[in-house]
Amino acid sequence: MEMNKAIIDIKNPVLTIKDLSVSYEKGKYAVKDVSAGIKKNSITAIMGPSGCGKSTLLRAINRMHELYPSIQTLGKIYLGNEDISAIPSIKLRQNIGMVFQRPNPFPTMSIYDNVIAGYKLNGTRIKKSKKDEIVEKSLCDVVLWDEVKDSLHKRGTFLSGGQQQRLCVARTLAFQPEIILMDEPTSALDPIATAKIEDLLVELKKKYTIILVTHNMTQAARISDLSMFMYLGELMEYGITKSLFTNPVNKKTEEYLTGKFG
Amino acid sequence: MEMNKAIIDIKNPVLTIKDLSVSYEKGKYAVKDVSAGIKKNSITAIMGPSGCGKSTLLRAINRMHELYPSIQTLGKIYLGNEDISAIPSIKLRQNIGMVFQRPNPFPTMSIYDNVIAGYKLNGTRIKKSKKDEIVEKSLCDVVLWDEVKDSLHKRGTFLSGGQQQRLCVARTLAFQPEIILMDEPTSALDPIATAKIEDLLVELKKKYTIILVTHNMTQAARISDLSMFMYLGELMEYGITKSLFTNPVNKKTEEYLTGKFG
Amino acid sequence: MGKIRYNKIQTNGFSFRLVKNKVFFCFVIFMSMIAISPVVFIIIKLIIKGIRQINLNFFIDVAPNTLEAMTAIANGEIIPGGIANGITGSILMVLLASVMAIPVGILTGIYLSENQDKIFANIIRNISEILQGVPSIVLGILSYLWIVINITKGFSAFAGSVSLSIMMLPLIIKSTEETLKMIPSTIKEAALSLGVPYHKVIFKVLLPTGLGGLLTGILLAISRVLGETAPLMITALGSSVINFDITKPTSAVPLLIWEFYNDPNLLDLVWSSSLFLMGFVLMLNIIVKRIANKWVYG
Amino acid sequence: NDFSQSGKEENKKVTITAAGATFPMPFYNMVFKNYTKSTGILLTYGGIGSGGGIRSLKDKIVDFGATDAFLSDEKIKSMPAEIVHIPTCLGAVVIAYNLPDVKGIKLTNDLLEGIFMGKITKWNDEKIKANNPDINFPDKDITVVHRSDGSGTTYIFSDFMSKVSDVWKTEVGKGKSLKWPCGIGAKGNPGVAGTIKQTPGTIGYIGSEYAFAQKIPVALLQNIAGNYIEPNVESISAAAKTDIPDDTRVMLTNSADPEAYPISGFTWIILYKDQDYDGRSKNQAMETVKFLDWLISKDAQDVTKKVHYSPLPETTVEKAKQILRTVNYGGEKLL
Amino acid sequence: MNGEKITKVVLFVSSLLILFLAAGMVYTLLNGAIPAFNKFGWNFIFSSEWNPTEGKEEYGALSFIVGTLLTSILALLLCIPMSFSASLFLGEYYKNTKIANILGSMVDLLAGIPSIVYGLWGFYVIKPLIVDLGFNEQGFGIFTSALILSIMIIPYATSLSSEIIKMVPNELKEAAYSLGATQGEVIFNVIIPTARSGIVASYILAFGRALGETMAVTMLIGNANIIPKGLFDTGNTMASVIANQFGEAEGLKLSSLIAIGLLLFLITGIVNSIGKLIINKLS
Ligand SMILES: Nc1ncnc2c1ncn2[C@@H]1O[C@H](COP(=O)(O)OP(=O)(O)OP(=O)(O)O)[C@@H](O)[C@H]1O
Ligand SMILES: Nc1ncnc2c1ncn2[C@@H]1O[C@H](COP(=O)(O)OP(=O)(O)OP(=O)(O)O)[C@@H](O)[C@H]1O
Ligand SMILES: [Mg+2]
Ligand SMILES: [Mg+2]
Repeated sequence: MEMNKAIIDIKNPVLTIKDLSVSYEKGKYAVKDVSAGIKKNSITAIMGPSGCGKSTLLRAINRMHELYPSIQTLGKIYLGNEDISAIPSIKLRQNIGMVFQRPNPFPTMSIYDNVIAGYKLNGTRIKKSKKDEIVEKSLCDVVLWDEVKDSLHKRGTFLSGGQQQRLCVARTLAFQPEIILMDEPTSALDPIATAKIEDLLVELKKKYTIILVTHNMTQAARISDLSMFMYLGELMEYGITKSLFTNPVNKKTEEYLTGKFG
Repeated sequence: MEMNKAIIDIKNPVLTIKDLSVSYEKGKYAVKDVSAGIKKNSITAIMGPSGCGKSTLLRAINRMHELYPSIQTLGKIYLGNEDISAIPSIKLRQNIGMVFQRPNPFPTMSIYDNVIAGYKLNGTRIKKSKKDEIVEKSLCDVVLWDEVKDSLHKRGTFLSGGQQQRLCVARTLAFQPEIILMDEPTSALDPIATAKIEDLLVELKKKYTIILVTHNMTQAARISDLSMFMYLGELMEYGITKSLFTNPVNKKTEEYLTGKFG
Repeated sequence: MGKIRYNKIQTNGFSFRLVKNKVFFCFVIFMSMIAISPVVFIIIKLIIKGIRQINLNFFIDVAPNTLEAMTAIANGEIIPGGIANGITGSILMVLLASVMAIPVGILTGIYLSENQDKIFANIIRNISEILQGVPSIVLGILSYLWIVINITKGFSAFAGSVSLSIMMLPLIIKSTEETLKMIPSTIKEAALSLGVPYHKVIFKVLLPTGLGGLLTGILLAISRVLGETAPLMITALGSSVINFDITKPTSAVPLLIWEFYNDPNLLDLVWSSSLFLMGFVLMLNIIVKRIANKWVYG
Repeated sequence: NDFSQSGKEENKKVTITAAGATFPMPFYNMVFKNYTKSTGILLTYGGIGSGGGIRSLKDKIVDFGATDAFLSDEKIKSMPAEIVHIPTCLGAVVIAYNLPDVKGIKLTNDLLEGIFMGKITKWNDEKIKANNPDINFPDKDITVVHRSDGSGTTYIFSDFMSKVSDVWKTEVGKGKSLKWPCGIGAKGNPGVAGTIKQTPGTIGYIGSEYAFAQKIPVALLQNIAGNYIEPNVESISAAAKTDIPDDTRVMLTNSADPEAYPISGFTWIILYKDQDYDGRSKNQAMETVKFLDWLISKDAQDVTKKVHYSPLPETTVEKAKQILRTVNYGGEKLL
Repeated sequence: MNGEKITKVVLFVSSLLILFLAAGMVYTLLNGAIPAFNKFGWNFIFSSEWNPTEGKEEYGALSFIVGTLLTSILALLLCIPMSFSASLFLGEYYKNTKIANILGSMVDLLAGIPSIVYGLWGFYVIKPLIVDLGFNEQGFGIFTSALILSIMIIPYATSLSSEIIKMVPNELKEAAYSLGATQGEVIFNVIIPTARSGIVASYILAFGRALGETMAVTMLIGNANIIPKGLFDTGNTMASVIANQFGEAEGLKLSSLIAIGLLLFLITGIVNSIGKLIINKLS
């Protein structure tokens, strides 16, 4: 089945994916030959039916698959001009932050420690004043500062789901990464918390580049600049969000957007 | 909130439920004041959103709740004219068979033994020829005989899900009960197996009375004669399936049938 | 086309972190190997030292006395005799212990699984867990005070098996309860809905369904007590002849090992009987694993 | 083999259970086995120490006990019923040691005291070297090995030590188990022997057979006459060349005989005089006494030398027979 | 109906039996220990004088209590690096792989080796090693027995803590990795803090095992009834003194040994209960 794929070309991409394939089991590809560039300071949404490989693609970008020896990855990804496989993974992951589907603050750490977890984890020594500064700045960035500033030394797990998720974003921001990967960051949240995160993302893209996996089409339409549509592991269509939603080129994309499946 | 309940009156019911209430925890009723008659040789479907008390109602009929001392049951149920609480539970349960959501043949028994499990487990002595007869008849009734007649002494758990479920029905039929209770008997099965069970039910109602809990509205519409709609433990509407589906009296019923919730 | 903007603060010193990571990994591998190396060393040692003695006589002769061993050593022969009195004694006592522990253990296990939340059941469960931690030598004392002094009026196989059976009890209770808890309640309800009385459901449906699990628990308990020495020293005492009278002193393989260990003339036998005992216990463990993989429900 | 033989005997029902001293165990093991072979009567013997033998008899859980230390009058009174002592052989407690390539160490009583009190801690101590000028001692710690359980062997040894050392007598004393000033404990004579054999630098006291059987070197001890004596059948027998009381309860340590090995002694079997207790059958009592009668007969006594014990002197055998004849079953004679 | 009742009664009675058994155990031990406690009072626990010489009899358990705690604590300390590594091997580095399966089986095998075989191996292999390494002259003592004990309790500590390490959710680990942590950093900052109480519980239970271990210790500790002056000194443990002296004890000594048994029973009971309490809180 050959389909007419429509893939936009991004100039000066901050990230370039080149012929990427990922397989969990031999011979079965969860992501097949995906190539695309990611635009700086934009929100790129990845959509597609369940199991189409969205998460898999996203996780390839910060080499998360390397943790599981059985997963095979082919193709290349470039951060700027540099092949990410040439960058030490611990460095790469600080440059490409990640926020997960379910809020996952470290349960044994306080809110304060959660924010500077990145430094704590790798044993970087920084001054208390510098730490305070980072914590305040990151929490302000995610609009959580006012809510938690009096309970910085309580456990992060006592927060509400939406607050926890913002805390996780703050944790990622603390390193000032270039790119932030987000895998359905609002799917475990209620509508009000979701709206807050969406506002936050729009705010964040001024400084960061965001790649967002989402099941929620209206969310993608609302906040993303560019959208990808994946199907059975392949990238079917990639373009400016507005034109993709109003005038999809690929037939599968159209069916998906009109609710025929998914 | 008082709602207009519409409950049909059944003449000469084989089973009569009278002001039945069941609570798992003190003060919280999973089934509230349900009264209804069940028509002989018919399929009565019980529908309603998840957690509305369908299973609870069904299990009250063969006094399954008695196993758990913390469950409290109020009201009466009559089998014909007899109060079921006056019938020894062993006898009652042989008269009111039950088929469960997931096929559950006894894993240590052969197909043959599974069918006559009721006799075997009770220690009832019957002649080998009589046993053979019961096994063949029951398996024929559930249209399984041709598929398994050459492997009667293999384990029942080697069968496919649909075959296992039919085996479980056969096990119930072996006693020739009056009433068969079924709690979502097809929800764990694929469409083909489901269709076979549905055909079977239609066939069985000639001899038995069937009460069927189902989540699947089209299934209820397809095979049931009478339908109940429950909501928050209460019986909202009970009537001829056709009229209930085309012209529901209760507002909640209508909302449910049109997919507004559930 | 922007150059990668590395962060200023944290990126230096990362190679040191990588080295640290590697070093810790190597430490883990190394210590893990150390942790399991005794198994290898012990087995090799037992085989090298003990295999020579293992022949038919080893299984059908009773333990030799010092003089016989001395004569054999002086003539450069292998030590005559075997551990038949120990093997028969071990079998006798373990069987007896099983006869006492298995029914009570299984019945109590059933009680616990049927009465999950009752206070009494909780008490019993806690007692059983405490029993599991009681040192075997203390059980030996108790069996001495109960059985040796009062019942058999002398060291006896029965006294030995009582101490072993108290060791087995909590293991069997626990495995029975766990096994039965794992059986889905729909199996139980299916039987009940056929009009089967409750006690028959337990014995004819639940127990057969959980048979694999029960068997695993029992075999594991047996393999635990087979190697017990301390409580037998002060209850069964030991015997130089084959004895099947449960009111009389009786030997056991670990008791013979203790005797052989104490008598350097019989040193060769200490290795072979240890090899035998360990081989037997390990075999039981392997069987248990097999059963656990194949039979246990779920 | 044993299996088939014992099955044929009609007497197989009777089992005689005994427990006690490990000191005479090599001798007992051997003669017991012989007796089982020829009569079919099962005999089991648990080497649990003399103390254990006495307690087992007191608890009435054995047919007879065995001890290397006779019971004091007071102890006899504390038993539930009257008991008798039957001597079975003579043995020696030897001082065994493990020093590679060193044989024939000569020890005086002073040296014994120094070593076992923990005052002499090195093998190349001047005092030891002075007494053994021909021997080249290594610079090694002395590790004393003693019994960790109660034992008649300990009793004989400490009885001797108390006779020859005042310091010992006041600070340690004599008994079946002691509060040891130094050293490590091992269970039973076999345990001590095994530990010595396996551990260079050790020294300890054990029943003679345990040393000879395992070729552990033993020290020559100086007796009252000043002679350095090697423990052997003759020197042990020599220790018994003295007046033996009718009830045979006597310690033979520190014998005045110039040829005698100083740490020698009887070992006894103890049993109730009236065998009708606790529902014992007469048959059981009869077989017990019959066996003991055989044990002091020439047949059995001849075996002693094979395992480095000495047979009872003729006169002692007579006395033992006398005692055995007093054993009865509710007044009925058994022999 | 009848069968039903009988079954209920039978099940209940057998559980009651367990209760009686436990009550009987406590009663018997208490009863047997009373003469010793009557005679020596608290001194029985706080005195290290163990003098069985007739006429001068005096019994205090302190040196055995100290010996027991010393060997068990030392064993625990020696065991921790090994079993901690093995549980990381099984629960993190090689989680669910074939090689972990093999290592896991070997660890289980350790639990299957009878105590007396450990003692034998310790006597003939470890003890000479200790002598050769010059730790002490004869090789017996606290350290030698603790070393063997530590090997014996590895499986108890390892199997439980590796299960608990396995249970640390992947999403937490991935969160840490995505912040640029190395595997070692993830282990120390995420896995260990999260699994901490479970790991602690598994060591407590292993410690409880070490307290009651008898034969291997008896064969290696030197059985000197004194408070050890150092790790390479000889000593004795509660279990071992019972094994050594119970056979011939009578009167006051017997009562004292039973009292030691009672103390051992109580100490292990408390230690195990604490361990189980933590585990039960986790689930
Ligand atoms: N750890 C894994 N092991 C094996 N197969 C996996 C694994 N994770 C995902 N897959 C398979 O890979 C394919 C793509 O999965 P992926 O999680 O990337 O889909 P997705 O688009 O994120 O779906 P969803 O919207 O449900 O999150 C699916 O077929 C899935 O079953
Ligand atoms: N064993 C139980 N203990 C406590 N509460 C229970 C139990 N079983 C059911 N409930 C509660 O009783 C109510 C009715 O449950 P029931 O299982 O009868 O619903 P249902 O209609 O069968 O739902 P579903 O369609 O999901 O099967 C629910 O609120 C449920 O949470
Ligand atoms: Mg996904
Ligand atoms: Mg339900």
